[in-house]
Amino acid sequence: MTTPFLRTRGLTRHFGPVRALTDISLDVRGGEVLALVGENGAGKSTMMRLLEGVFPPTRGSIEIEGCEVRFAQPREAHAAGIRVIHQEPEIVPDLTVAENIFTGDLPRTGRFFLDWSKLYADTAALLETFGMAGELRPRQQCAGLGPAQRQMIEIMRAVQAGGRMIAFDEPTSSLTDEETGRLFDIIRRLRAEGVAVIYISHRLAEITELADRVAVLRDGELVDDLPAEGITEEKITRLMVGRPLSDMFPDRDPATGDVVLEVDGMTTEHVTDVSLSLRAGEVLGIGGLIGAGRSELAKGIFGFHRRSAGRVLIDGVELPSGDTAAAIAAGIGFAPEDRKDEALLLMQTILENAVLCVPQKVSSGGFFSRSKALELITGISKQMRLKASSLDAPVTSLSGGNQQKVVLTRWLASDLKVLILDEPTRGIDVGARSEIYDLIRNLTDTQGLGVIVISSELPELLGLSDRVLVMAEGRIRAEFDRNEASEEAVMAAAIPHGQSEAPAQLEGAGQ
Amino acid sequence: MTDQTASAGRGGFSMHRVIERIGIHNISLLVALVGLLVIFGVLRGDVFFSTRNLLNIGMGVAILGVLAISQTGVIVSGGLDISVGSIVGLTTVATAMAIQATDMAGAGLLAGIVVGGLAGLVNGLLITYGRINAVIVTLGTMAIFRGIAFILSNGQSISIFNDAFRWIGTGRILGLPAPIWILIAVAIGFYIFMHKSIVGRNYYAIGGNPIVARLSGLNIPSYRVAIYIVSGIMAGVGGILLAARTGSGQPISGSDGLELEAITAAFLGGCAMQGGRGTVVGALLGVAIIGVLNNGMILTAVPTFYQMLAKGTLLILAVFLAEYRLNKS
Amino acid sequence: MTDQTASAGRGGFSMHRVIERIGIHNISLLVALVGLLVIFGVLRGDVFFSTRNLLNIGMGVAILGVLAISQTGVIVSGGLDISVGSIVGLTTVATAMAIQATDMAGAGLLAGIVVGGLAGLVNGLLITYGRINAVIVTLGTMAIFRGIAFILSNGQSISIFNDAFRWIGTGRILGLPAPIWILIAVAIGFYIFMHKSIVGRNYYAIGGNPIVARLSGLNIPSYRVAIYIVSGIMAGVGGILLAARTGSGQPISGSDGLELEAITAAFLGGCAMQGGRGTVVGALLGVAIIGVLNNGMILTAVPTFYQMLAKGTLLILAVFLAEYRLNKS
Amino acid sequence: QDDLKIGYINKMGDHPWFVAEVAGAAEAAREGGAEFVSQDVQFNADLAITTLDTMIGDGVDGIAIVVPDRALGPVVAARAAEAGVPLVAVDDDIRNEAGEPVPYVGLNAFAIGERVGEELATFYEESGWSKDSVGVVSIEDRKADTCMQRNGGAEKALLENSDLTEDQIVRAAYDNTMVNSIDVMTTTLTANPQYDHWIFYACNDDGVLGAARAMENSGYPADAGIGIGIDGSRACDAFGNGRESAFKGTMWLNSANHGRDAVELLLAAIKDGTELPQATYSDPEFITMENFGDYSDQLCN
Ligand SMILES: Nc1ncnc2c1ncn2[C@@H]1O[C@H](COP(=O)(O)OP(=O)(O)OP(=O)(O)O)[C@@H](O)[C@H]1O
Ligand SMILES: Nc1ncnc2c1ncn2[C@@H]1O[C@H](COP(=O)(O)OP(=O)(O)OP(=O)(O)O)[C@@H](O)[C@H]1O
Ligand SMILES: O[C@@H]1[C@@H](O)[C@@H](O)CO[C@H]1O
Ligand SMILES: [Mg+2]
Ligand SMILES: [Mg+2]
Repeated sequence: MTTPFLRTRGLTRHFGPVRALTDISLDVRGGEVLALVGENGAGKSTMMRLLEGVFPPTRGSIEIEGCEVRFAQPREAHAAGIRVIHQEPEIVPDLTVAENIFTGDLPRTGRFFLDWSKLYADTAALLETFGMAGELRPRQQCAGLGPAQRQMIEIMRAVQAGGRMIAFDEPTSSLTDEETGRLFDIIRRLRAEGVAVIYISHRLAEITELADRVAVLRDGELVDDLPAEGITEEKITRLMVGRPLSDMFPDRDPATGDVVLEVDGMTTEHVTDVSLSLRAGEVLGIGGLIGAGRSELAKGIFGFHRRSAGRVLIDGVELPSGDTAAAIAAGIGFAPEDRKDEALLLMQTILENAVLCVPQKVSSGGFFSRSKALELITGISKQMRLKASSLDAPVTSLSGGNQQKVVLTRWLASDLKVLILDEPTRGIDVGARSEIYDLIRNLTDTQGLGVIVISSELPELLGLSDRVLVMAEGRIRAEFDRNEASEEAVMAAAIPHGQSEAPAQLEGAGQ
Repeated sequence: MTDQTASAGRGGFSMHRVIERIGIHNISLLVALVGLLVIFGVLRGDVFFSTRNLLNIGMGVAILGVLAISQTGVIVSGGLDISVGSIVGLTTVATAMAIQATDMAGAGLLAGIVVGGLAGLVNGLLITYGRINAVIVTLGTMAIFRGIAFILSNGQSISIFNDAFRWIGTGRILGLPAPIWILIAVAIGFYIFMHKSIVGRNYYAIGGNPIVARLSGLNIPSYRVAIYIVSGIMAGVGGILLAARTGSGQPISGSDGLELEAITAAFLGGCAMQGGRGTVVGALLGVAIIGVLNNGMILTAVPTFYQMLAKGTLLILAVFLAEYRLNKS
Repeated sequence: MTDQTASAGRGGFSMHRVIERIGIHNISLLVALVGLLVIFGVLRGDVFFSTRNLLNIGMGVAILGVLAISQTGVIVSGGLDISVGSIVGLTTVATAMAIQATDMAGAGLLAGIVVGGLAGLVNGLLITYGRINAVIVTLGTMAIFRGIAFILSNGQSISIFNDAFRWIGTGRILGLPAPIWILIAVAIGFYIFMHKSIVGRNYYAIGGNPIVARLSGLNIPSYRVAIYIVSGIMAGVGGILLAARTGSGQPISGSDGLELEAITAAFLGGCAMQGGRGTVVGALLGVAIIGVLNNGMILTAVPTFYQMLAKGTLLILAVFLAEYRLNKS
Repeated sequence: QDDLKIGYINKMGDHPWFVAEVAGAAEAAREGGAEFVSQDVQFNADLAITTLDTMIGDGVDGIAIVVPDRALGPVVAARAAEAGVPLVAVDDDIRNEAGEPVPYVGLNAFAIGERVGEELATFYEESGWSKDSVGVVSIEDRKADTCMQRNGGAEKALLENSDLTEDQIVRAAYDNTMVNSIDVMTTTLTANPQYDHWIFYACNDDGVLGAARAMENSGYPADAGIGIGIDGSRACDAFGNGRESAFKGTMWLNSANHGRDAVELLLAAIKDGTELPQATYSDPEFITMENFGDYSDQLCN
């Protein structure tokens, strides 16, 4: 066998007492897709940051084609042909889509000047390749783009630069199946071109579909490195978690409680004439493609967006428009999909983030009580199996999955009637995922909550929901019962009918 | 990775806890402050540590202290109030006019507080409901409030002869001058408010990430307006102190550039430009450093031009050391 | 969501294209500017639009214009340079001293540019490698540079009798005063740099999201240092203009609030506090508004104190209208 | 009492005027064998009081002060009296709580303004201009009351000694810097095209020289304007290259003398118990292009 493109020896990274990565020796070859799997906090992203020179290893070395390298800067890693697509996509809001994609590689005319026409032409071509031409314009400003669109920009940024090794850190966590499919085509093409690919995902089906080899991390250590040939999701799970998992979606009886939430003809800037109802103990799933307006629907219900028409009622009492405080007081909780920008206070500790919505429970006489807060949160975080050195640690020191658990902790601390979860398992590992599913069960079955789950992962959507609504173009297009809902049916309803026709002519299917 | 599941490090070694409580940044400021004390103590030990001189230092920063603390609140909330210097000037005029009209100290106090609060309300409404950047609004009202002060006073200073009022600037209780008591009261009040009360703590959320704050049910507009009103009232307190100390109301002298000093002290004290960070103790330490430096340079007779050099260098050095220690830990 | 698909609206209605090119914010500023022109045109039509008066306006803002444009570059990069006023003062002194020593205009120019660039280098190094907040650093060096200027000149003004040098402040080419030519040159140079060059565009990425910029391989430290050097050099140009206009180098000159005016103009021109946003055209429009307002208020004999009121109100109103239109679109 | 110490507080230590004044004071202290501390308070009333307290706490034996705001008088006088430290006000006169003037060294602002006005009237008469061709510009810093006193004196004397009338006066506000004076005067010229000739005065040389430069830049010949400054700080700039301009002269007040006089009086009072004189006025010397040569050594550095 030839020398691998990249080889690490004893790669180790500690953050103070936290041993994020220990002694990793791993090879990555050109023309191969290496899947890197592991639970939340297993050290996958840390490994990528080491490879890209974001920070140096505590110990150990990296070799490229047999030569040892030390990257002080991502720039140096790029020069060596390494590119990483980061788990949390970053964009420059005030620049155009084109400039965002080509940051660092802007095309020149002469020595100094930016070649605008080439920039736009290249971007248009790239968008075409990625099937994003309908969704993004090269000259569009990036402010206001959703996570999926940002994720695609991040992917295009790395892929267009043409590295010899490209690492994808959970690229699909906010993508729908359609976009995922297109991304896979691109990854396969890269592999055919001899590029070394590292692929990180918590969606194990993707791993079995795409990978040539699977490396498993557990608690910062490499526990296995084996060919993907014949590997199953169960086996990966066992290696990751170290134990078998029970059935993710056990059968259950559909809920029969009273209606707790009713939305009647709600129209906001982003959604049109939406009506739905949710019973106590029921899980209502909402499916649809990216940009269908699901998040916007949730934000409308929660009072983050103003309603221009329609009503939202909790237990028959109408909520004022555009008032999140009233929504919370009435018992609605909302975990947004965009953790970093919409859910977490990045400068604050885990504890402070967790108690944000329950001031009355952690205070006496208007003053904060640390002991009450600790008492309340310690229990919930244990139940959530939150991995943290201390509740006083900054929330940014957590891995992506554990950050999501903090957000859920926040809502579990509060007394809810309705919980809206927008992509609740985005970036969450199988183990934690099944914990979150159990938790949702527990909330509906024993506490009688109504839960709305927005998810782009069809198995999850179908497995969890008692009823599924499908949205497209800001409207509800279809409704399915648990037994009618199938992946095919949901997909068919989700695709906007006839892209060129005026959408107003197509009234919703099953309202 | 450790396997600890969150249980919030009760017990454990206490030195670490102490540092964590005071805050690394504050410790650096403390080190800088002690450094200055040592330097001036060595150079002018004969007078520097005399009670009288220490009180002078306290008196010298009383007004700045009040403003730096309330500015910290504004910056934590994600805003900035550049108009405070002008509000101080305006309230000295309002206070002096009220006393001239009534010869009652109470009227002066009331005028200062009310005018300050109103000025803050104007800022708050423009920023919150006009949706205009706080820097722009308060740069604008800085000029507006000063203009109003000049128009009211016709640019002249207005003398205050009321002894009860003048006492606020000069009187003593238990040996401590009244302005220092006021500073202490403001500091304790803000400390409790910002760090202990639920409402105060929410400002950290609002400044840290307004979207998260809204999705957590905080009514951001009212919070915003409130903090500018508070800032205005505190500027009013500053104006009252200034009027009482100088025995006059005057639109500019004493208030010009005060906002920059207050903002400097707040940043020195650990505030972050983008909001969500900053402490009352940090602001006080920042103010103490400025006060000790001003006093020490007079005592050691540093020539004017070198004072500028020294102040600029100190500001940079203090923050540099602070950040350096912060990064090391 | 609109149904317009990609293909970047080639053809189509061109009004939209025009607006997109100029930028909504700039259009609002243009509206504000035209509004002022109309008001002053009506009130003092006899002189306001005379060539002579328009040139007066241009001369009045030439220095401010240079500083506002380079400040825009700094703010776009995510920084702030509060020391520019002091650098202007320092470079007037350096320029005057160089001319006094050599009686050569060229020596004066060189001294101004080099000293300005060095001052900027100091800022850049402290901010980038000292990792200290730009506000703190430039507040500190504001005092330091001023101190140095005073020490060099011993606080006295230094006369400049060299006619070639004085010509820079007073001479004309094709009927247009030299300072206006210099402003035009700086504006065009910066426009090309910020909007057409690769390096200039990268500043938007660095200011808009430093994480993206770093992960995209941009060498952020060099970019940062470079923009402060440029800012220092432009302050040097400002100092040269000032020395040439007044015929002397004087340490306090220029340092009196000039930085605040430049920052105000930059914000008025659409810069965002957090960086990544701002245009040269916007800065120029901001400067033009300030210049027209100053001039118009003298022509219409607005009393001093009301001028403050008017300026503050205008600043807020201009930005309010701008944002309002921005939101509506 | 062997080692004496004198404190000197001034409102604007970075202005050339005060730089010279403090230098004069320091020299007098050295000659009198006293220690000397000075502090610039940058127009900050609060800082002035803090500085006063600090100096008293430091044990100074006498204090000279240029107050940033004349309303501070009672507070300053009371603190000095309480500490038993002799006090002299320099440049800006102040009164104590009882309304009595504090011993003063400096200029008589209004009287100096009057001398400016008289000289302006003389130049005007010699020029032979017709009354209607003349615009008078009072370049005012309304925020500084000693400045307004100077302008007031100049205005009064000019009108009394000439046929010019009040309606010919244009009031232009400036911020006490030379650049601003250039801009303000330039616009004033444009705004009043009915006048061919200009007479102007201001608080100090900066205001007047700025106006003269504005005329020059706007293409007026040197003999179309008459401006007379106060304080002499710009005399070298104006006359140094021997070229005529509208800046015809300045009332030079050697500020170093103020500082020296103040310290000498204080030392005499402390050492010998001499009573401080009520007022010590310094006489200005009128400098023009003709006699500049006699002074250039003192005025140019
Ligand atoms: N900057 C940091 N400071 C302290 N601890 C860190 C830092 N970055 C990562 N860690 C810790 O290192 C461990 C590994 O984190 P990492 O982000 O690599 O996990 P991951 O495998 O990518 O998880 P996920 O699947 O949730 O993204 C976690 O315990 C995390 O808390
Ligand atoms: N701030 C905004 N400004 C303008 N348009 C927006 C904004 N936020 C969202 N949109 C648009 O509103 C529409 C609905 O987006 P939304 O994020 O709700 O979709 P979604 O169905 O939740 O998809 P996703 O899976 O990405 O969450 C999209 O077309 C989106 O581009
Ligand atoms: O402010 C003035 C100064 O400009 C100088 O003229 C001397 O007197 C002071 O009062
Ligand atoms: Mg990760
Ligand atoms: Mg969404």
